[in-house]
Parts: sequence; structure tokens; C-alpha cells
Amino acid sequence: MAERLDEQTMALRVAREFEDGMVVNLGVGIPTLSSNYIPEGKEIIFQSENGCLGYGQMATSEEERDFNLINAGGQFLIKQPGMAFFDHAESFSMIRGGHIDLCVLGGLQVSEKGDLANWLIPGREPGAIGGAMDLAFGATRLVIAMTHTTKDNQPKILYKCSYPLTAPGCVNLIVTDIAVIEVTDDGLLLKETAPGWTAEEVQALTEPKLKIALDLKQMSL
Amino acid sequence: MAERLDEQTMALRVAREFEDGMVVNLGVGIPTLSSNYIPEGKEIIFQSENGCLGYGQMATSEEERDFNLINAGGQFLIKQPGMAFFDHAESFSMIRGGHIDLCVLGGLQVSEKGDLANWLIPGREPGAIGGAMDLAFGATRLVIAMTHTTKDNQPKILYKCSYPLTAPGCVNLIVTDIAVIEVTDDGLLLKETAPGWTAEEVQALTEPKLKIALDLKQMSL
Amino acid sequence: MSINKLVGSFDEAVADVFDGAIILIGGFGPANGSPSYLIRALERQGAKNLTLVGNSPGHGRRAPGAAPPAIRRGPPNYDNGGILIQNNQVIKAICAFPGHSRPGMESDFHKQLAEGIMSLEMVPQGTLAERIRANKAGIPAFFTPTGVGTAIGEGKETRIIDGKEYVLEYAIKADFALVRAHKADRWGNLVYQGTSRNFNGAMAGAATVTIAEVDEMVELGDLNPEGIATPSIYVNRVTSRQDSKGE
Amino acid sequence: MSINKLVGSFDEAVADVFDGAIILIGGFGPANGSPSYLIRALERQGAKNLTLVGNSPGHGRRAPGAAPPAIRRGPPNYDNGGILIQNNQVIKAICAFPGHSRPGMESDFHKQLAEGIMSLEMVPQGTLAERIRANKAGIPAFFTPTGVGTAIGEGKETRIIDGKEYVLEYAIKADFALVRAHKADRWGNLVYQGTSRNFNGAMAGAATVTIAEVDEMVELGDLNPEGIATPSIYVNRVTSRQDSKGE
Repeated sequence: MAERLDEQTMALRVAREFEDGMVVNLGVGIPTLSSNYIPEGKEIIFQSENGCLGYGQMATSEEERDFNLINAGGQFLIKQPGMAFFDHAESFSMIRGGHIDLCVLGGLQVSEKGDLANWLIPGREPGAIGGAMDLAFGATRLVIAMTHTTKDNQPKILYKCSYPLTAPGCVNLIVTDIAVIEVTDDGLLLKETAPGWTAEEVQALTEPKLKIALDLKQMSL
Repeated sequence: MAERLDEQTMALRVAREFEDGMVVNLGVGIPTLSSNYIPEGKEIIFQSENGCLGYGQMATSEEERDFNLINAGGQFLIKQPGMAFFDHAESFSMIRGGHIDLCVLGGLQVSEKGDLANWLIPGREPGAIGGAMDLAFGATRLVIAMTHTTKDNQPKILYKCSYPLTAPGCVNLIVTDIAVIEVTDDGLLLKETAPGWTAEEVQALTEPKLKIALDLKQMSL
Repeated sequence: MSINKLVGSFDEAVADVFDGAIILIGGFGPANGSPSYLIRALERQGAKNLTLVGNSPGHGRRAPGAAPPAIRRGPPNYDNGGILIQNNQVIKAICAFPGHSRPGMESDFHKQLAEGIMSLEMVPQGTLAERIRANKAGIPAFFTPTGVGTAIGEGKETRIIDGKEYVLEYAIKADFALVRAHKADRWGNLVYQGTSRNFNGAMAGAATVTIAEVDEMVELGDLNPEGIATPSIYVNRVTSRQDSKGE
Repeated sequence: MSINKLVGSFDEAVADVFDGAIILIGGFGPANGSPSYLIRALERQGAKNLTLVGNSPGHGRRAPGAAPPAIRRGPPNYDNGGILIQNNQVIKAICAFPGHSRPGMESDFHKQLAEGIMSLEMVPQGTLAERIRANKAGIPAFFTPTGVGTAIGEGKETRIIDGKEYVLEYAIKADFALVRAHKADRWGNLVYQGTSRNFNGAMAGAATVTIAEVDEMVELGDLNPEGIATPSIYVNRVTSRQDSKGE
């Protein structure tokens, strides 16, 4: 089988989902990396649930770090024109109220109905629900960026999530290290495969049956 | 019978209720006038439900009038140190949330249980409920400033309000043009009479039976 | 493309208001908080069967020939939602302050109410503000003490929580919000002036489409990020008395 | 007498915190939004059986001898509610982010949780913020979509409103709020800095007694009235790292 995409490349693919003028919230991990790949000529307004709208660049040196300027992932931000600060109640008014156009989160499991599990692995210490649950319920469009399988190569896209849900039926698109899959009313639709990967190979690592898009493409990266 | 107090004198008596550091909201009419009689050496923070905290002086000339600086009674305010502006949702968080120490409103009727009616006279055009209902429910302490009787000398302090209620059991103190009456769990307690008025004369213009305070006083003005 | 929410004209900004729309209109009394230019554009646009939500439906314009009030009562270029009532575009008002007829200023709202052309849903001012904010915040319903044991609470669901009684109130699902602010940038960040923020600040973001009317546009970055009263996310379109056409 | 909410020392500011109190503590992660001096004063004060409400209960101090993290993780003088857990003052955490043990930084919270000394009420971050805000705003309960069909919604009252399902959540009735701001005046008006506002701005006013810790006091009138994030009405006591004694 071909190589899987690395995190940066997945982040690049995620960033293709950004449309001009969108308000976007990025979860910790791969989602956050995608802010480095804003498509040329597009202006995106990033929201962070700890009370910031309109961030962009990150601090690149120790000197630039300002403990009053971080995002929810703990990254240090840099002031930029258009930014606004607000408190947590206001921030989640934005999130719960449907004002976030696009949210990208990591995932532990996604079901064929678009259920998401991403906060708790049974048997471990209680996980961190954080802001993910409100985001999953509130965002207009939810993209999950995750590896296609667990470390021991078990599918993470399942008939039904075995881990506790973050939200039922919330996922619109799954971007993995081998494929891009849309959640539709008729089930999961395979739209893109990573370079070198066939639909059959993706299916073999996916529990539910995938429908194949008529215009199935190789991810252009 | 002696003369009744005029509005300014009632307002002066109302202002005796202000304690140092209190947050006070004043309704239209006599209540508003009381801001002119803040007791010497006391600092009061006035709240207006249209989004202002910390106002004090009013504009005294046409030139001073700023259409961006009015209170809920339509008076023109003057900027003063400590002021803060906010929107209506925040303003009524303050009011509903019990953050107003003292509210003074006008009244049409007050019952012996402290029910207040002050927004609607049946048979007239629909009245203006405005912010009075939230204030009546939310203020820590509610003082009603009103004439003791209607224009045709009928009592406004009644067994039971005949007009639609603003809020039940909300009134703590009634300041009228002839008396000061406290609403207690045991009924209405006459605490002060206007100069020249006897307890009997006040009772004659009041429907429910008044208890007489042991230390019944003449209003000191 | 860079984001630019500034719309070229007031008329363009309200062009898609549809018959039967529920419209939040900011402002409080005759203060400088009424989106007057947008209201007049909506009068020209002519959408019918509107529901207006705001502190007051507004008196509209004085009858022709009526004397102006002794004291100038409003800022320059002022209008309120009452002109839409006078233009027969409104079937319902949801408000806290219906106002009264007064000499030289008969209330068309009360006239149409008496004639059964319009209806009125009277809401306590704080409940109104919270029902508006609830829609912005994705809260479909909440309990409030205000109204228990009064005509306002009648027929509504009540519940005792921790020994105190509350009524259940619902979010107002509005289609458009017309708000008046002082300055905006091209993203739609807004700042207000003094008590002109009032319902405007609560309404921005509380409808499917929020349209702001401002005095002036400023460069992105000119507004202090600590003091932006309405973050850009809540604003869809901006009109400017200096930069948008219309009157 | 003029109003002056500045308290002379951090210890004095928290002196009346009682055993069993429910305490909101602002902050988010290791950012400069934790009321560190007030937390340390509360550690010295020693009240027991506390319930801490905040984004995270906090990791507290590193174990003696543990190496500092490779990258400096917090601002100077930083502490969080975790030191109260380490001092055995806490019986319950209401939070969105319990955190995890990590090398050199075992979580005393998780240890006490496993031992049954502490309990945890996990709340989605937005629901937590709204339950805090609800108490400030006099709203005893509200419906929210967050949690429907998940473990968070289990056992809670649900209701379908306009075809969508919601869970009922209740206000958190807190006794004290410890918040961190940047500047205050003697009335208690507060401004924050950047994302250090976070839960602090939501918590100010959301408890019976709100105590603010600021970097500096300014003269009344120095704060821009348009940009005051927390109006004075929500603040009972102010402590200042420059002007209050304690450490």
C-alpha cells in the first residue's frame, strides 16, 4: 500500500474546505495546523472559544509570546487588524447560536451516520470534553481530521461508535490520511483517495460500506 | 387637613433611602427627581435600563444635550467618571439577576401584601410595561413613590389591586405625599406622616388597616 | 478577495426582506439609536405583513401640519419603525412600550390595533432583551421570574425551581435585525456611542441576517479589539451614512 | 464616604470564604487569566469542602524536584485552583477540562478522584459558561442543544422545541467568584487583556460575592466607558498586585 499522508499534508487538505469570508474554529492538533494553509486570496476569520475572533499568525519566537494572547489550543497568537476579544459566555453564544460556518475537530471514531466520538476513551482517566461538544452541536459545518485507523490499524470509521459520543449526526466531512469521505443521508460517500490509494484499499480499512463518488478523485495536494 | 407634599419634597424623602455605595434604578417621574437629593457625603451608582451605569448630573442646557446620552426616562445625561455603557441584554442581566440594590418606581395601586400595579389602566390604550416588571421582580429593595390617592381622592393603597399587577409582593416601602408606609409580613406599617398629618387622617385615605409604628415620626424634610 | 461587508446602498441592504418577515429594530426612545436610513429604505422597499420586534413600535412621522414639539425630541434624520406601520407594512408588534397617542401625534399603531389590522404581543423589556439574546445564543427557551402571577405570565408554562416560581419564555426567531452603531470596519466589527447601544447591541447577531447602519467606516484594525461591542461574526451587512447611497 | 472596593490585602479579600462554598475561578489553561494571588490567599485561609467551578480544576504545583517543562508554560507568579486540591480543600470540581496526568506532573485531581475524596461534574465548556452566566442574569434554567443523545444529556430533562431536541440545564449558584482582570477603578469597573478575559468576564457577577485581582488600579474615569468589559455593579471587592498586601 502507498504511504499515508502526514499531518501537514492532511492539514493542507483540510484547508481546501475554507471558503472566502468564512468564520472557522479549529480544534487542537491537525485542525490547528490547517491555519497555515489558507488558500491564496481567501480571507478567513478564525474564532477561538477562549474569546478571540480574527486571529491568524502565530508567535514564532519566545519574545513574541504574550500570555494574554493564546488560542484554545494553547498556541501564542499575534495581534492582527480586525481582532476582537470577548468572554466565554459570548464565545459560546457564537458557537451554540450557529454563527461558526466551519469547525474542524480531531476524532477518535466517526459512525456512518456522522456520529462523532472524540473526548473519552473508556477505562482511561476522564477525558476532556472542553469546547468540542458545543462545537459539534453548534457549527454549521463540521469536518473531522483524523488518521483513518488506530495505531494497530483498526478502523475508526465504524457502523456505530463504541466510545461515548460527542454529538450524534454532526459530522459533514471526514479528512483522513488516506481519504476524504462525505457523510450523506444515504451513508458515507468516498470522494477522494490519497495518492496511490485505491477505493478498495480505503474500504478495507473502513467498517461501513462506502459509496463511491461518480467523480472519485485523487486528493490534489 | 394639612397640605400634601409636592413632588420635589416626596423626591427628597425618597432620597433618604439611598445608602452609600448603593446601585439604584429610578423610574420615570418622582423617582427620577430624587437623584437631585442625594444625601451629603454619599456616593450612589445610578443604573438606567437602557444601558448606563454611573450617571449623575443631567444636562441643563440645549447645548449640553447629547442624543447618545439619555436615561430610560428620556433625560439627557452628562458624562461622569466611572460610567459604563452596555446593551439591553446585559442591562437586564443586572436587573433580573438581583444586582440592583434599590429601585424606585411610580405606582397606580399597591396592595397590603405589597402587590404593585403600575402599568395598565383597564379600558385605556394598552399601557407601557417597559422595564418596570423586570425591575419589580428583580430589585433587592423596591420603593414606590406615588400620591396617596387618585385625583378624586380615592385610595391607591388597597386590600387588593384592581388593575393588572406589575408584580405580586414586590413592594418594600411606599412613600406618598402624606405618609411613609412599610410593607411587612404582618401587613402595612405606618412609619412616618407628612407635617400636619395624623395617623387617623392617613388611615382614612387608605383601604387596608395600618399598623402604627411604635416610633411613628413626622417626616423630617 | 478580502472580506467587505459594506453595502453600496441602503436600498440594496434591505432588498431581500420578504413579506411576513420578523424584523428586529434597535433603538430606545428618540435617542440616536434608531437605524433610520434602513427603516426608510424598508419603507421604499415595501415588504408587507411584517412583524416588528423592538422596545417600541414607534410613532412614525407627525401628521402633516402638526406643530413640532416644543423641545426638539430627536436627533437629525431620525425615523423609527412607526413609518412602516403608517405605510401599512406591519401586522404585528412585539414590544415593551407601545406608546400612547398624544396631541398632534396620534398613534397609528393604536389605531390599527383597535381596527384589528395589527396585533400586539406585549413583553416586559428584560424578557424581550433576553428572548432576543437567546436566539443569538442558540438557547430556544429559558425560565425567568418576570411575569409570574401577572397577566404576562398567564397561559405560560410555569415551574418552581429551588422554591421560587418562574415562567418559560421562548427565543424570538427573527429573520432580519436592523441595528444602528457608530463605527464599523469592513469585517463588520461594531462600536456604539453611549446609551445608543441599547437594543442594538442585543439584536446584532440575533437574526438570520443582521444589517448595521453606522456613521462611518474605519480601517480594519482601527477599532480597539478590547472594546468592540459587537464582534464581526454577528454582522452580515454594513451600511454607512457616509459611504452608502440611498438618500 | 466615597465608594472604594479596593481591599488592603489578598488575605482579607478571601477571609469570609466558608467551608463548603461553591467558588468560580476564572482562567483558561496556563494563560495570564488565573487569579493566582487570590488562590494562594485561599490556600492560606484554608476553607474546606470547597466546590471549584472553572474550565479546569488545575494541575497545581509541580512535585518537588520535578524538572520544569522545556518551554516556560505559564506567566510569572502563576498558580491555579489545583493548589487547593493539593492542599485537600476541595471535594468537587465542576469543569470542562479535567486535564491529564503527565510526566513530572501527576494530577492530584485524578488521584483524589480515584480515591473517592473528590467528585467530578463534567460540563461541556459552552454549557458551563452559560450556566455561570445564567446565575448572573437571574435565569434559573435554560434549554440547550449541547449534550442531547450523549452521556452528558443522560438523566436530564429533554424537550423537543420546533422539531429539535434540547436538554434543560440549571444555573450554577455560586458563593464566590475569583476573577483576574487587568485594570480596575475604585468602583470595580474592570478591563481585561486579550484572551485572558475568558471565563473571568463570564464569572464576574455570577456569584454572591465577586472578588477581582488586577494588575493595577486606575483613577475613576480613566477607563473608557464604551470599553468596560465588566461594569462595576458585578464586582464586590478588588485586589491589586500593586496595591494590596499579601505576598
